[in-house]
Amino acid sequence: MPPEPVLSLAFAIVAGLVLGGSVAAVSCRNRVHAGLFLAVALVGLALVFLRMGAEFLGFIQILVYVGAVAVLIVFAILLTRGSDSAHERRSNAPGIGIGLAVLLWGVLAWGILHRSPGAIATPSPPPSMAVRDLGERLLREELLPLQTVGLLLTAALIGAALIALPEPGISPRPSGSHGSAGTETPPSSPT
Amino acid sequence: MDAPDQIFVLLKHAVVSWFPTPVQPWISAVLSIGAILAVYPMIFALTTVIERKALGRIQNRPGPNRVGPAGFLQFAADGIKSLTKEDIVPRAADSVVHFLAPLVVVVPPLLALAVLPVGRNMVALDLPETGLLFFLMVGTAVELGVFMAGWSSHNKYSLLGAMRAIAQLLSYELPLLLSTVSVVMLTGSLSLNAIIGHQSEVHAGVLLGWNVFTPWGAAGAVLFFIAALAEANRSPFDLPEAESEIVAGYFTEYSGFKFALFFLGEYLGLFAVSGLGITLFLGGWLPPLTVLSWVPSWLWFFGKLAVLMGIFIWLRGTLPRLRMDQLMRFAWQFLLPMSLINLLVAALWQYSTPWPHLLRWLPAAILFGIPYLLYHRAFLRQHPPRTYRYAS
Amino acid sequence: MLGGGILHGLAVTAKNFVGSFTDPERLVTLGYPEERAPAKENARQFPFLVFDGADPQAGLRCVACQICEKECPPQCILIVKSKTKKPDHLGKPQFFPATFDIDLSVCMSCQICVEVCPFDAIKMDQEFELATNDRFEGLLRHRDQLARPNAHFQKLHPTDAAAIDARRAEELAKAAAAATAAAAAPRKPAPESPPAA
Amino acid sequence: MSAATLHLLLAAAMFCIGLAGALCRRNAILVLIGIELMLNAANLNFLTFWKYGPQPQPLDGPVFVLFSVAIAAAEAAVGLALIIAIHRRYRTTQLEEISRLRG
Amino acid sequence: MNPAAAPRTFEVRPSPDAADPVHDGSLLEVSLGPQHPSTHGVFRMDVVLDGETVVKLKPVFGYLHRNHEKIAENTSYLGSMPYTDRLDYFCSLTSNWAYALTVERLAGLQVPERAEYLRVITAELTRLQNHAAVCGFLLQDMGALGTPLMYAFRERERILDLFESLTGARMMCNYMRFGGCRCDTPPGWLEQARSVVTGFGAFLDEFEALLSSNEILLGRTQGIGILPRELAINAGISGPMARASGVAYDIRKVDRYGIYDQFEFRVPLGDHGDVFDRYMIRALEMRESLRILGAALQRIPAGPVIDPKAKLRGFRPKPGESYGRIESPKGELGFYLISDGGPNPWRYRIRPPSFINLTILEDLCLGRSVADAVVILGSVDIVLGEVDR
Repeated sequence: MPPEPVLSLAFAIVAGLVLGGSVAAVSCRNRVHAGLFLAVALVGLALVFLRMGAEFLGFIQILVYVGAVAVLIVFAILLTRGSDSAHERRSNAPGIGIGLAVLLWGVLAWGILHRSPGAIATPSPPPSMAVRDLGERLLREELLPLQTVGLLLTAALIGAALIALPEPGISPRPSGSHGSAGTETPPSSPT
Repeated sequence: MDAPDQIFVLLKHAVVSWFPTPVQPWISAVLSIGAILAVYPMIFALTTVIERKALGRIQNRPGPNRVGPAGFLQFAADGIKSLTKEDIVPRAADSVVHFLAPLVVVVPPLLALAVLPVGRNMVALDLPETGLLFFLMVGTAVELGVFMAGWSSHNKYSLLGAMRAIAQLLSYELPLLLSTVSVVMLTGSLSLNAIIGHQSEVHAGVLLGWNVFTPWGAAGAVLFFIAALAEANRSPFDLPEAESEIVAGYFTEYSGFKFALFFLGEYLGLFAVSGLGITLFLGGWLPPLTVLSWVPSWLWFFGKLAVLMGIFIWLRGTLPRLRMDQLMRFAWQFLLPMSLINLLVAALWQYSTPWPHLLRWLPAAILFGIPYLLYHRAFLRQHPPRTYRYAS
Repeated sequence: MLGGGILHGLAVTAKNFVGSFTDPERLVTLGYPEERAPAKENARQFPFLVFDGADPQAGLRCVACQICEKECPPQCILIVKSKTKKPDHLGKPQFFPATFDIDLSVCMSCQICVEVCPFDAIKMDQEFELATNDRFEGLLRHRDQLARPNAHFQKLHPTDAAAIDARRAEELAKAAAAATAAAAAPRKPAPESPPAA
Repeated sequence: MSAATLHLLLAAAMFCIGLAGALCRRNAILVLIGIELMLNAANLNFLTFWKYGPQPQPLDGPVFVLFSVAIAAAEAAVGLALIIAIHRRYRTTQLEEISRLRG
Repeated sequence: MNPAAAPRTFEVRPSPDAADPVHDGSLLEVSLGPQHPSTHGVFRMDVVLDGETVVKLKPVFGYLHRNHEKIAENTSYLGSMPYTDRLDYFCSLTSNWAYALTVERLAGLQVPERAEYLRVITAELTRLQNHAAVCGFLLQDMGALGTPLMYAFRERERILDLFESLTGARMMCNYMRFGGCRCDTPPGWLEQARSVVTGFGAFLDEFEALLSSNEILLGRTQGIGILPRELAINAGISGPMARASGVAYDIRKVDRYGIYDQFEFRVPLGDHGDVFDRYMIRALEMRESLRILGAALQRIPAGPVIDPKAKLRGFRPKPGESYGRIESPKGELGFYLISDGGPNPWRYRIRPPSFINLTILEDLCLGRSVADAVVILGSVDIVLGEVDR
């Protein structure tokens, strides 16, 4: 791969996608639009990953975040629709939150701009990420964390199903308590 | 011998070599994309006609037979009709989302089709590391489009349809993914070409090693295609668009060309997921027997696709629809455990390589047979055979 | 076994799929405008008026008795009796309809007008392709449009028509016999011919 | 400015947008959206350091991201389940209206 | 700008009653119909849904109200006959029969034996085609894409062909007359009918092979829309619906009108009263109808088809009242007539089985999903012509 220019057009586009999507996601008054913009931001982030050569992670990012998390979020918005007016009321003091965030970004940016050249001086050969290596790594060195994550996901699956189950009433909802073999579940399973 | 097999590859090379070197990758990409954009919608058009004719024959009627020879130009009439129809956007609809939804539904299946190898050396986008993952990732994006369509229409039927669709797609994604995992486990690669290559070893002199000829492959294929039917909203899992209940589901409020796009997207999704099933379990473009290898590889792929479509049409003409809770129960209580068992069977198959062949099938038979019997008993308990008495 | 019912169903549809190519008993559909089901003699669509001979005016059997107008359940018939009389097939002077309108958009093809007509003057046609762009005039049939020759009736309902024709011929013969008898006894006034029943 | 700096700035911006959303919004689901953005910013940071940083271990970043994605999925599932359960009881998803813990 | 041309805006009005769950958005109120693919005509169900579960259901009908009863009181006795065709337009011959039976009781007319046989034959053929079509529609509502319906219609076409050659019309037969039938069979009709009846048995076998053991169908219909026996009796449910709930009530057996006492047939009864039982009861009744038809086509005597005393015109029954009822394919179809000696009935009243069977729709659907509601409605077997009159 030829060395890429620092600020390419492609990067500008995907960064714009990420930032625009994020800003819209947190500022949209319409909650469903906010959820959809979150999906846009996450797709943008996946594109950033792809540009960095992390193909596998980029696809996982879309698979999990767009395919599952964003869909779940809009689904939850649908299920909880109409409880309040279609548009959410504004916070009393949005300024505080925004100010805090801007301040934080200023600090972070200052830190990055002043510290990073020293820290990241060595332009090493771009690392490659073979999926096979990743798998080897996960199943040999990181086996315990992997199992833990599997357990966590299983627990989350069952827990989510139990929490979301209605109190004994008329409407039977599908329970998801049958996928109980966590170790075989790949960590990317969208639940 | 290779000429008919490689005709499209050679043709593409010939065309590309006309151009100067710097633009050659671009020309190659354009040609591949153009081929996908031309071939699959064409198959879609033919499929709609054949499906309607076949359904007609199943129902003892001739089906469309007016436009063109034996009605085969019906798709053109339908296309013109949908293009010239008024595009109605409900006033209460969220017009931007309403406009984008059909695009979000159509584009992902097209992307997914790009990574499918349709013949020897014939794949538009070869991802040696992550081909399968790309496919699955692209498939999930459809959910968002469906949601957008259902929500933006501001129609209760659309909303119900979208909620059904999302619940269904999310639940069936899991068995779909898990049944592909067994193939990945045994192939050791996410590359679709490698998966096909892995199936090309010859058994008993004539039979090729399609995954479907192994216990885990057969079960995986069945599970995969059941989940695929659900992912593609095909009967008997067509609840999101159940016309007898919620009119047309999430695309109730679409008309004209946008409606046609939904239709197209649905069929492209069906092709894509069937193509994946062919690649994973049915040997991709490989022939079943070595003596048949003179038939061009791409013919095998599209032939298999046609056979699968025929089966899907047949199922559609026969089966009533499930109910929502049954659909979910089927996914979580049958498909998911079975696909987990299938993973186990695949692992056993892998580690029992030195055993004699029949003995290798034994654990699979036991592991699938016992749950099957249990399900059978549970079903009989729920639905015991009924007898009817007569008034005296 | 679980799944067996579905396989049974698949077998049935497969049988029907093949059967629709091989077994004409299964593929019952007709390609309508080109192919038509054979007309059934009893079939009825909308009424028409029968006339004898060549002239629809002179031969019209209707005597404007207005029974059908009265009996018609949806009241779709309008008859205006003529001021003058014209001879019927027996030569007897009868009124005739100056106006005889049937609004086919109201008519419900019940055939009661045919049943109650004592003169066999109104019968059911089998034409059904009456679609028109004109909602009001288009389906309002006037006397001259309604008049059809007896041959038409004979073609549509041969059994019925043969019986009626025979009866009418008999009446005619009886009337002719009465006329010759009357001619033989010129002094006496001509006897009334029996009413056509 | 290097590519690493750019990516880090992007991640920082994303994080701060998420933070602002989580702080300002009053709807539970929208707060969750903000949190998701913050998590993703962290993922981007991991990958940036993996790609452009010194590499003691070749796959540290991706492994971290993988685990983080898995945990984020679990978090989203549980969080949304909680929100739906709360909504079922209180008929609202506005955070300040959910003021009691006992139903 | 012209104010009329200004775009109308739709705004969400504040709810009139904040406590009403429909307005606070947790429940969804859907109006299924009157233009909905599976409400079997212009019928509407106002459904309140929690998710997909029906928590309230209000049947709304009257879209096809034609003022039939009042029109009949202003029309001659004969003139109402074609209108009875349009009550239950799937089964015009049984409606004819019920009306003719009532008028015959009013006027004391005798029906010749051949006419009685013809009535039994046409009524049982009607039952066959109605039950076949209903089973087909039920499965259509379940999403079987019309395949069973098309098979049912294939057979129904053959029966309708018989009707056409006998009565002149396929659906609006207008065949019965007071004191008999309008006309005798055309030559060859009885043989044709025999062959149709023979073929129908094969169709039934095929139909049951296609569906009766289908796991999806069992799952969709068993235990759904259970109508308890007591409710069926209390609500006045009749026909296959009542029999599926175990109520042994078949007017052919109870009243023995016509010549049904000369035929041997059984009345199938269900024990569960769910959708599957209603479907199976209809399937079994078709088999019993085939038995009746076989016997009737064998034994039909020669003779006149109408009472010679019956007058077509100037029909004025003596003052009095009468109630006639028959077992129509949908249930107990009754006509109540009061004559004041005039040419028109003074009072004319119908007891429509579809309408009365429909009254318990909400009881059957509550707590089930929309999909079930549609299937339950299909299993009730309504024809809106009869419901709305």
